[in-house]
Amino acid sequence: MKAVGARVPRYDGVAHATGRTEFVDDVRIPGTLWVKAFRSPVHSATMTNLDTSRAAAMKGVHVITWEDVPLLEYGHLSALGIPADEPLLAKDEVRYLGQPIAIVAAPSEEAAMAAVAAITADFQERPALFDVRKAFDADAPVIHQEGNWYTHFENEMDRRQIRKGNIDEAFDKADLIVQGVYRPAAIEHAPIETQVCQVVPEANGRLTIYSCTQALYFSMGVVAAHLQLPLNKLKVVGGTVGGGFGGKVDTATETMCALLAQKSGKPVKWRWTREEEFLCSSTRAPWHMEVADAVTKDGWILGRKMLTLHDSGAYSRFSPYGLTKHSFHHTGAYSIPNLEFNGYVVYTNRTPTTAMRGFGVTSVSFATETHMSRIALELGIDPFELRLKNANRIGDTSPNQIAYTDPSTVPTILAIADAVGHDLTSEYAGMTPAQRSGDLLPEHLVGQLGNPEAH
Amino acid sequence: MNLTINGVETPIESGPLTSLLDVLREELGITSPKAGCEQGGCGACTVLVDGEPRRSCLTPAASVDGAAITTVEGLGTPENLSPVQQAFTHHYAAQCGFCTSGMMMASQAYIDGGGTDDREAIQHALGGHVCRCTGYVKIIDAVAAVVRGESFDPNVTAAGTAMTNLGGMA
Amino acid sequence: MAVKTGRGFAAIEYPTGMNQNGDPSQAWIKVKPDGRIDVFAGTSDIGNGSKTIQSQIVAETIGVPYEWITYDNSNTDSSPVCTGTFASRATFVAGKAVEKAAENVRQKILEIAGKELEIDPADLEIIDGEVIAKGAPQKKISVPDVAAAATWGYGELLTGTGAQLKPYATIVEPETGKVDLPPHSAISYASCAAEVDVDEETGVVTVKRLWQCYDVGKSINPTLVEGQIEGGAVQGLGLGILENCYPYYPSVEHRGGQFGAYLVPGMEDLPQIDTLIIENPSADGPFGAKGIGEMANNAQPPAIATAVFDAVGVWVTELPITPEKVLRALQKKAAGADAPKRDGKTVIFDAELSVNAVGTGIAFGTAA
Amino acid sequence: MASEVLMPSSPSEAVSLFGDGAATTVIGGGTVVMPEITYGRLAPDRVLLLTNAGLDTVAVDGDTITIGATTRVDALAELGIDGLTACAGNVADGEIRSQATVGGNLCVGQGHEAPRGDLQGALLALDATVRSTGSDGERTESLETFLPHRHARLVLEVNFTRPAASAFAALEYPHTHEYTVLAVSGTRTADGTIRLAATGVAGPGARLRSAESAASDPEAAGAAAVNDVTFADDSLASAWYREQTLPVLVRRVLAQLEEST
Repeated sequence: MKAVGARVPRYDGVAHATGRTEFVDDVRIPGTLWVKAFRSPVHSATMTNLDTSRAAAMKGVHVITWEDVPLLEYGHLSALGIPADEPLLAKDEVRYLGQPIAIVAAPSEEAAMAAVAAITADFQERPALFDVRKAFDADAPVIHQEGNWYTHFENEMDRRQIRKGNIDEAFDKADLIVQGVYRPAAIEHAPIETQVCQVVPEANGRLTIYSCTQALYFSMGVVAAHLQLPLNKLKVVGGTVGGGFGGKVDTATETMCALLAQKSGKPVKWRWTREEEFLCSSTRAPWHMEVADAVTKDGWILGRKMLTLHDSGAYSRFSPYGLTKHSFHHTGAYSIPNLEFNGYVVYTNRTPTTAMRGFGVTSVSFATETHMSRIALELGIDPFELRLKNANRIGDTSPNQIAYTDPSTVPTILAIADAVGHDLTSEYAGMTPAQRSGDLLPEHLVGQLGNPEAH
Repeated sequence: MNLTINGVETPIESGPLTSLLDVLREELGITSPKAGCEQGGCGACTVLVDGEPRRSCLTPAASVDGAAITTVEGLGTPENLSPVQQAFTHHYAAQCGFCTSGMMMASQAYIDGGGTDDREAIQHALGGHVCRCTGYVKIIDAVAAVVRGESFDPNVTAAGTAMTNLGGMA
Repeated sequence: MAVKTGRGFAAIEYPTGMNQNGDPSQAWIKVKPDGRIDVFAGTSDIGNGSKTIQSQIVAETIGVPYEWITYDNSNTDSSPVCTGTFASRATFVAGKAVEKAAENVRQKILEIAGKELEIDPADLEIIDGEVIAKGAPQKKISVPDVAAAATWGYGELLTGTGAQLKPYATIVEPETGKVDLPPHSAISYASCAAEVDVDEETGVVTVKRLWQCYDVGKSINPTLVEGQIEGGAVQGLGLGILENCYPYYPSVEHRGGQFGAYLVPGMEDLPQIDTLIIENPSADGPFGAKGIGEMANNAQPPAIATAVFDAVGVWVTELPITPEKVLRALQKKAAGADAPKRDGKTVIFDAELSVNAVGTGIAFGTAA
Repeated sequence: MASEVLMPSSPSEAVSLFGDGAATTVIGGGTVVMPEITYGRLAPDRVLLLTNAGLDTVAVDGDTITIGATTRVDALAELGIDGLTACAGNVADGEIRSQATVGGNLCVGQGHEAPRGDLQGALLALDATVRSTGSDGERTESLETFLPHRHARLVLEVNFTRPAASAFAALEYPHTHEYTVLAVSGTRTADGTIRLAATGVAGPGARLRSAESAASDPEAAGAAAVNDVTFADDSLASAWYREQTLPVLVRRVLAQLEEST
């Protein structure tokens, strides 16, 4: 029997259907302490007089604050040149509502809640910034010392740029320029399993970390960095996750639980409530995208200008990566030879945003495809045919000037046209993604052609 | 307090306001019902109380004293899957598996209550259960298959929906 | 009640594997003395089915039944590096690592089998758990017998490792975004049409139907492919008309902390979904597969937004397309205030949303 | 955890244990109170758990209907009153409806993210009376006068007369747990009197008296309705949106009542 291509039984199907799949919350370790967080009650403030002494004096309660973290700030994507900007636990500034400040472990959930309630701090609130469009204003509240947007792209540029062809010429030559604004919302990952972690201090000095992470090694690296431990001191147990969608790449609980396990010498467990998951966990970013396309009457897209503001929330996390990916795909499934893209990772006093299914591209697909529909209407051209005409083909080049080798834009469009019974003229109905020639290779697309065999 | 859990009479030591979910998971170690929200909003904790589907997170233990509770552990075993379990396996109705226990218990109640294989009726009956992975299609397929009495061996192959494979058109 | 129907269409592309690559996955495989296969990989199964897919890849590559595979991704002591389950990389990148490890195991099995059969391993193949001489099928030895021979006779461990890493594509021109290598390993493509009903009196949008076509490269497990596409479609529906952490964005007021207030799509919101797939194989993925998970919620929102326009003639470009936004747009249209601004050859939609209209520190394009 | 959990086994015992209601938390089905306890927002000292209190009787005497406080929401459908059936059917999902009680739904406080008290509108439109107990003993009053002090009282039963016609319209706003974003209930009595009420507005459910006066003209009634209530923003909808759509729902209810003539 062939295994590939077959509808084999799901490897974990019977375990799921009998309720026997062991998720992190199902791991049972006697003597485990419950963990709860003291979080910022405000969006933006200077914090003083953090006092955990009353909580720490409670029976069986252990507390950690920023002072307990060997390496307070660790850049999760330092390998990609993205520096650290977020403390594991807030030290003197809080930049979003719900930011963790102190974490407690106690013999019961009720005791942990009581311990959190006994922690106090003073918050000198500042005006908060929520609208990315105002982040650049001279009088905008300033979120980070370096400003309100990320400044560490290559060569310390403060934005991600794409430039291709001659954008001014394209806009000059255009018959029509169509401009629009697109703003998809922040959304929750909303896995049914909330963030959950158990950490057990082992007799040999290792920490066993039961984690719902989507990335065992990534999370292990993050914990090891914060705790300044070699990897052989940690064992991350997981691989079975109750839904992730990108939100469980964040290492939201593991490091703090590891510190509490070290400090208390006892197993600890932190299961976020649904409210924490909804109100404090990272979200998909809200994006602000402005698109202007230079088009011809007969439906060619000569050039695109785009401005993207990626609402990163209070810290960078994976946003610079997401914006870069976004910029690489801002032409969508089409060949647009002249480009001017400027994108900023903008800080606001929101919950930090993170990866979610389609990271960086979900937003740009919404913007540019809705925009394509508008262009088709403005020009009075069939929306399928407009797309087929501009669809990327073998040998066309991406915004980064890399040749496409096997684009399937044309066949997927044709398949849907057929499925919905949308009639196409014969010129389009028989189209393939073959290299451009003839009518499909107008002058403005000649210069962008690349060699599909190059890589 | 006492509960008859999957046919076994069991004394309960938890307090009267402890949720049935915590009684099952924390006191008794029955971990198929999941704490997905503890607000009654997701359905991952649903169990049968005297045959009726109930959000165990919303149910004070004292309010079900003496009742018969059925969890997934009471449906079948890996060696002897119940029809609902077979169908969920066969149809890949579980992806991550976290909503699955609650979803199956609600499905069992729907089927026991004489539910039909009508898609909208199934959607309505299970409408309060959140699944973030599957898009619900295969869950509905699984429930409908049980209603229709379809038999299959989930250890051999999985079901599919009406997906058209156009092959390598490019 | 005035309910109008409309259709919209969108076509998208999506890169498989991490953008710019540089994301390793590794696997190792050992064979038990009875020929059963243990796979160790670090890929978390988040419901996507990577335990299943990777087991299928190993079974197919070695040539043994799927049921012979055990798959262990349970911890970092036994499993080698996997960058993680995201970026549609669990099949495409991590699956390639297990394929490579399995190929190495297959070679080991052939080596021992060659000694047992006294045939050059190059002339042997493994079919359904048996090592068979090409062209002489009567000459064969079962994989269990090979494993036993390796263990008890030759003192060898049948094992293999595999690693997949595409080099990081460096941006060599930060001013232009030019890269030195392809920043993607494969691109998947999809198209989607949506049909919606819009209640003109309340603004409520109902997605009735979605037609979707995906190029998946190779469908290693069609049921899992369907699951990704169906699940993605419903998340795309959520993006399109329901979900918002901040219902009054950019305000942060009234963020919902429960399923009753944060609107995840429910079972009753499910439209009819028609799915088509194309298998245009990728050069780098296992058996030609591309990633399918991530892109599965990208095509619906623009198709839905366009369908809403088709139904009632208003563009809502702030997601989600809530009843309130539709109603406001309809009122604006009724007041004749919805037309885009026209300035020479420029048509400006959504001018009121632009940074030009709201902020002063940065400007966009021709409306500056 | 509560130090004292009382489980009365009869209505009279419930009345006596409730007393003046001071510092007593009442649990009917648990759907409202249990999350508050789980989340640590409520740590009641004294709990009255009504499971066995015998308050779940439904008595139909001709056109007069009396339902006990712990009658389950889904049981309302069995009364065959179209508007009430539709309203009850709009509450959450089937599992919640089979656990949540009528009394709990009437007494629930203001939701901070979404409206609560879905049934209040339908029962206001039915001109229901409430028999309750509390600091000044038992009394029977209209639901409308009961609602403002609902938190301090224990509902014993709700009484209303079967209308000649009834109707319900809600915003069909799709989501998972189905709080009623905004809904209008209406009834017509045998003598032709129209009653209208809304839930999902600011505060508890409210009669739409201006709309009732204009009921013969649905457009005017819809327009008038917004004067009878105030609106609030929450996670599900803005005050503006509710104000825009209340007239639509009033018109739809009146149209349904007209159809059932």
